[in-house]
Amino acid sequence: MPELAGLAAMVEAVLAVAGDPVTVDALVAVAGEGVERARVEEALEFVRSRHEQAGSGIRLEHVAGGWRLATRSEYEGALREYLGYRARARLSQAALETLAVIAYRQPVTLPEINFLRGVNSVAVVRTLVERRLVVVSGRKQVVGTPLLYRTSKEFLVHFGLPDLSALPTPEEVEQIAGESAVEP
Amino acid sequence: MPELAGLAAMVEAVLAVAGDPVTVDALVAVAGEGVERARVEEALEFVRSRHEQAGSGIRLEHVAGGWRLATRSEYEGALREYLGYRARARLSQAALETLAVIAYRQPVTLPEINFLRGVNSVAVVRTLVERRLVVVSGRKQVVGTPLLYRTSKEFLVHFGLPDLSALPTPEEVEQIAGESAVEP
Amino acid sequence: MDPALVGVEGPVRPSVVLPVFEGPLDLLLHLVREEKVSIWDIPIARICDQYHEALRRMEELDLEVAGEYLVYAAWLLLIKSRLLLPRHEGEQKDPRLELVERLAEYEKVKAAAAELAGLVELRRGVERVRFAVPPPSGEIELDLEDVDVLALSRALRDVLERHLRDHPPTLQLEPIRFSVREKILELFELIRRQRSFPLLSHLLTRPDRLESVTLLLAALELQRLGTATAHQRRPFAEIYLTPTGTPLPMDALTDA
Repeated sequence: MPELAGLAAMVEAVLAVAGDPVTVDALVAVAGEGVERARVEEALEFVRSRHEQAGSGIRLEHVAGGWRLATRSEYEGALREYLGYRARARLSQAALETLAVIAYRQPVTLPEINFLRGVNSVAVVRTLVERRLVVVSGRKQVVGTPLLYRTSKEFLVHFGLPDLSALPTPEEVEQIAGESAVEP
Repeated sequence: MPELAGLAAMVEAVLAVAGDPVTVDALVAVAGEGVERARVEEALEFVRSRHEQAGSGIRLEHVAGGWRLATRSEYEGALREYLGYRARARLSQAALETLAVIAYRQPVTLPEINFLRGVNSVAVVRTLVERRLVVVSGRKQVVGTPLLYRTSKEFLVHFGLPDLSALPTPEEVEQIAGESAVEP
Repeated sequence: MDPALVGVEGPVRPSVVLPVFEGPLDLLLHLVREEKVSIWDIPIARICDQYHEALRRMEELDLEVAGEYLVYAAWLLLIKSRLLLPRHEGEQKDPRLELVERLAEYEKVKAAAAELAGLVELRRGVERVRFAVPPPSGEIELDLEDVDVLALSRALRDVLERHLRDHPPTLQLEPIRFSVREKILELFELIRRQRSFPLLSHLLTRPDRLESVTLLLAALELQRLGTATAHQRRPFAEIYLTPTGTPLPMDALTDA
């Protein structure tokens, strides 16, 4: 039954990019003219049974009046493990902002970072230190003698900079990064 | 071989959640102790061949130094229908030329791009930076210390390349350039 | 691959079709290909004339002709004139060489761009899968590998803009150095002595702008009190302040 397999593959492709549950009606509409509802339901059953076989980490589930592809619950541990692994190779927007403040204003104290960002950044600074992008470089001689932070050698290597003076100037950012309003 | 099937299912679940390409190293780390790299590669092959069978709308692909699940191009029509306006914007001729210069000469400066193309390309570079296809990778140590540009990981994903060495070689490109000169 | 064509229809003349070019090199390459010759053997005189003709047509069609096109036009003329001159002894280099080398490089860029376009074409319909698993935090995370200095500087700009929004600069008040009351008395003394006092010249020659402003307020106050009148013969001419004879009501002078 090659025709059903083709329809099943199309249904699976749509479900794979949808993320949210898709109703049978929507799938019938996408399948185009001449494809009956019963046929689409057969295709869904085809996809479902294909993923019941050994070696599939995916399953088709019926939720909230629609169908969606989801991972099998057995692999929750592995997924958590992976998300943790990925987090170590990524920077959150908060981390990027904090790194930017430290890079351009160094050496700088935590109260100064908090003042500029408007939020307490202690956890983010700790993460940046753990990831060796930021290091402590002494204390500021003011009340409370807070720690001073600056960027590390690894920071320069990662961004391909010979030294800190090579950071882009505001003019260069204006020229190349343009207005942030352009982005959706 | 139930053990391999189990590992394959786990790998598939991780890839389904990741969306972005996942390196074999990351998969080995997630698989936990006692699982060798070769075994993970076997599991990837298991997932790949399972999706080659009829009825699958997705496939395993090797892009940007990792592996990811993506939809099959056969179902473009259905996806466009379902996703509607969310389809990707196409790259202009100017963008493709600029990207070609950056891809083959990287890291390269804006003046170098302008010289090769014969026109000021600052606006095009800005678009490419906004679309995350191009990133800055330091400065050139010449007069004016201009910023250097290189292609990003997103570039490799967009063009379906495992790495930069998968680009057509300069010799291949030269041959095409020669051919097009003969037949106007 | 032909460049996209733009059709422009005139009301009387037949429609003119001119390809859209990516720059002077693109236009030159097009002209050389139309001649069906190798770029290493450019008939420079003919190409030069055709290039100028193309620019003329672009201007006629009101297409914006970028400065780069004019630079190449001048360069082509220079090469053409050099070829007409007899070569000096020992001068072996073909004046066309640099142009040819640039065209050859650009031809490679175009071929590479076509290759990339082909790769993208193969990727149509290939979309990343998005499974219904919420990310660990709602925040957008960036792949460290692709975080560059521009992203960093942009982040700083965002922080500073937000900071400025949350902490708008407070209005700076200058200490009061001149009082209107003091200036009223000063002006009254001046008009009593001079009868017709050139107010505008006086205002324009004060070293301190704040003093001029205070003086103007004082002059207006004098008229309000009926102690002085101002007149000007034509716009921008001198303004004269003359006393009316009414004495200055000292009690009306608030401590401004």
